Amino acid sequence: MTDDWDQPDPVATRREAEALIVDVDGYEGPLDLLLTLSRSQKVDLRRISVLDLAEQYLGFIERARALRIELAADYLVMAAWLAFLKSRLLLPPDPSEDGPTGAELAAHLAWQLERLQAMREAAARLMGRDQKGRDFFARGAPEAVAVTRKTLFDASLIDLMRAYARLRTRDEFRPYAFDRSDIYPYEAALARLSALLPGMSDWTSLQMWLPEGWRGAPQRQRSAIASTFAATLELAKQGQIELRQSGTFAPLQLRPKSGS
Amino acid sequence: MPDDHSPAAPSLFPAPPMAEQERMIEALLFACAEPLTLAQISARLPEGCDAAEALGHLRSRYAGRGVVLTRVGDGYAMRTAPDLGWLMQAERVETRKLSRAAIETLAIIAYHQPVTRAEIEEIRGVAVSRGTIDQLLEMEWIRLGRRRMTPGRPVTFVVTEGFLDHFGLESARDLPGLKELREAGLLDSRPMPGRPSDDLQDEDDGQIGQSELFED
Amino acid sequence: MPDDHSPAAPSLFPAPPMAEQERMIEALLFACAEPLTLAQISARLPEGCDAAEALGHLRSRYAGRGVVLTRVGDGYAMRTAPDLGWLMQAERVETRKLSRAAIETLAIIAYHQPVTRAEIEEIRGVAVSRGTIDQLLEMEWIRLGRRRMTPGRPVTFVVTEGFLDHFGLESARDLPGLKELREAGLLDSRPMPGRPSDDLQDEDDGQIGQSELFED
Repeated sequence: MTDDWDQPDPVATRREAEALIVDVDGYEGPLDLLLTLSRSQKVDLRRISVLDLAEQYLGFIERARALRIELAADYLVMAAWLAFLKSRLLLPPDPSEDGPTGAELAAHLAWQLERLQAMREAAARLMGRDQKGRDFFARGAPEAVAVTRKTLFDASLIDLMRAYARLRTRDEFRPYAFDRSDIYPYEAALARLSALLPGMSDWTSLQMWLPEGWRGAPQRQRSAIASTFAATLELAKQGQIELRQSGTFAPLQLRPKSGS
Repeated sequence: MPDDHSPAAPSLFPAPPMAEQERMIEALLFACAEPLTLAQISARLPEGCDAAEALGHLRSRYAGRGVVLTRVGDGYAMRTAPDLGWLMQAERVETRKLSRAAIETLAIIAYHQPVTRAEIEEIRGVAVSRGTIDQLLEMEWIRLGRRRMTPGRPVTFVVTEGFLDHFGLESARDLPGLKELREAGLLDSRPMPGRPSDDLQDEDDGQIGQSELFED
Repeated sequence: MPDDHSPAAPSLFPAPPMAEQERMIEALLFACAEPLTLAQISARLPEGCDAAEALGHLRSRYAGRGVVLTRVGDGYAMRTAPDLGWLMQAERVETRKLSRAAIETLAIIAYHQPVTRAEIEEIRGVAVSRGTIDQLLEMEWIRLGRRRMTPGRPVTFVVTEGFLDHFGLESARDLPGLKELREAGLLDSRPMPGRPSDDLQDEDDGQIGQSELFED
């Protein structure tokens, strides 16, 4: 079939796609791309047709999409905005709608492009100036006649800012330590329970064994119950006490094991 | 001083003759690689000297020579004449290559100062990448200006005397094309039509800052 | 000038006028770190120049000035006139970087002023030696602020005008906050995994701290 021969050369297609990727990478954002596209109009930026420019940009984005090139979000945001601008420019203004007119928005965009262009030219002119150490020179052998020796300590702003940043960064990485004032340690519960055990004889509720000052505030009480419960398990394991519970969620009771 | 013969503070010794004052300043400026301010020069001269006048004499003496007296911001320095740069090939110092983004950022700071990071990004249409500002600060070509009195009180950036010295500028007012850019309205900060308030406030502030820096 | 029309070696271009040769040597001797020999000077001038003669002219031009053309070994160099050596006496300064302890202490004072010694120690996590504070006081980068109205009435420290001047700041409140440091790439920390809220809080804290400190 000769049809196959009409298909575009896959290699050429791929090359074209790659060229576009390179191009998109080569632009510093949507504004830079717009400025580059605007050059094809070959007019003063003040007389540029923003409508044409919007068409070109949208066309560029379409091509990129057709080639399945991943575009950064800001390129798509600009495309959406230009599509909106295009509709404003094409449709007769709706008197009931407030907000800026298409012409105002277009003028602003043209001005932004002109400003970016102007800054690029200013940057080029700046770098084209005579520069110290390249076109003109400072004294090659600055004289510092030694007699009085004075040590001057120096630091630059960047040193200062880095020092502060370093301090604050270290703070962020300070190991997490929680507030221990409301925590009743397991070791304390075990020691307390062991000490009180000889004075007990019959079944008593676990609640009774909570230390003074740990029965009020719920947070403190929770911690004390947990620690004391853990301590009773340890003592039961050691064979010093017996534990019982009449049903699920019923109060836990304990007593010393006879013979211990 | 209107009258040289009755100095405000009586001194034990008369001030050296003007030609001698000129010699002293010549020696001082030759010895220093960095610019010296009028105050720094005066502080090193004997009492009763008129450093400003002596500097004027020195400047005309060196006009057209291989070494010239230049003004850098508030300071003065001796520098080789720019047309002789080719002779000093061996003395050239390779400065770190600046990226295009860094060069543009530098130009925007110079022409729009004091300028916030957000404004730089607005003008370039892209985020200022990590390290760009850092690099310019490290080269001591830019420094922090006053915080902007807008919500968030963002920091601003301005160019330094080191920047002026490097590019042979007497002051930020002498930036090439500054007047034309201003007249063309390209240094204004115009909010996007339909965007309200805090941008306008920004604009006012920006203009105050500009006039402070650029007007005499 | 003996004879400009018959140079020793025929050259495609005529040698520059003697006044121009003098300018060139002036610039060369100014910019070079080492003394230059006659041969070195000749090698760097355009063809057909008479370095010896130009040097002679230059030498008489500088006779009696604040800077003189002197012979150093085989070479020539510009040097301060011997009678003005005293002007350069204060010039001899040895610049050393501030120690890490000192720069950190200084940063804390700048960001948190007025701040007590105990607070500095709390932020740094280590004791601040007497010498560190003394050094900063001596450099006149910090000074004593008001006493804190807390038990013991501890002294506080604040930064000075000299500090602002050295770091090119208009005021301490122009220092970038934590968030801005991070945006500028000076703070590379990432939030710790699983602790995003904490990190945000930290950031806020920094800002609240700043505004509390600096609002008047």
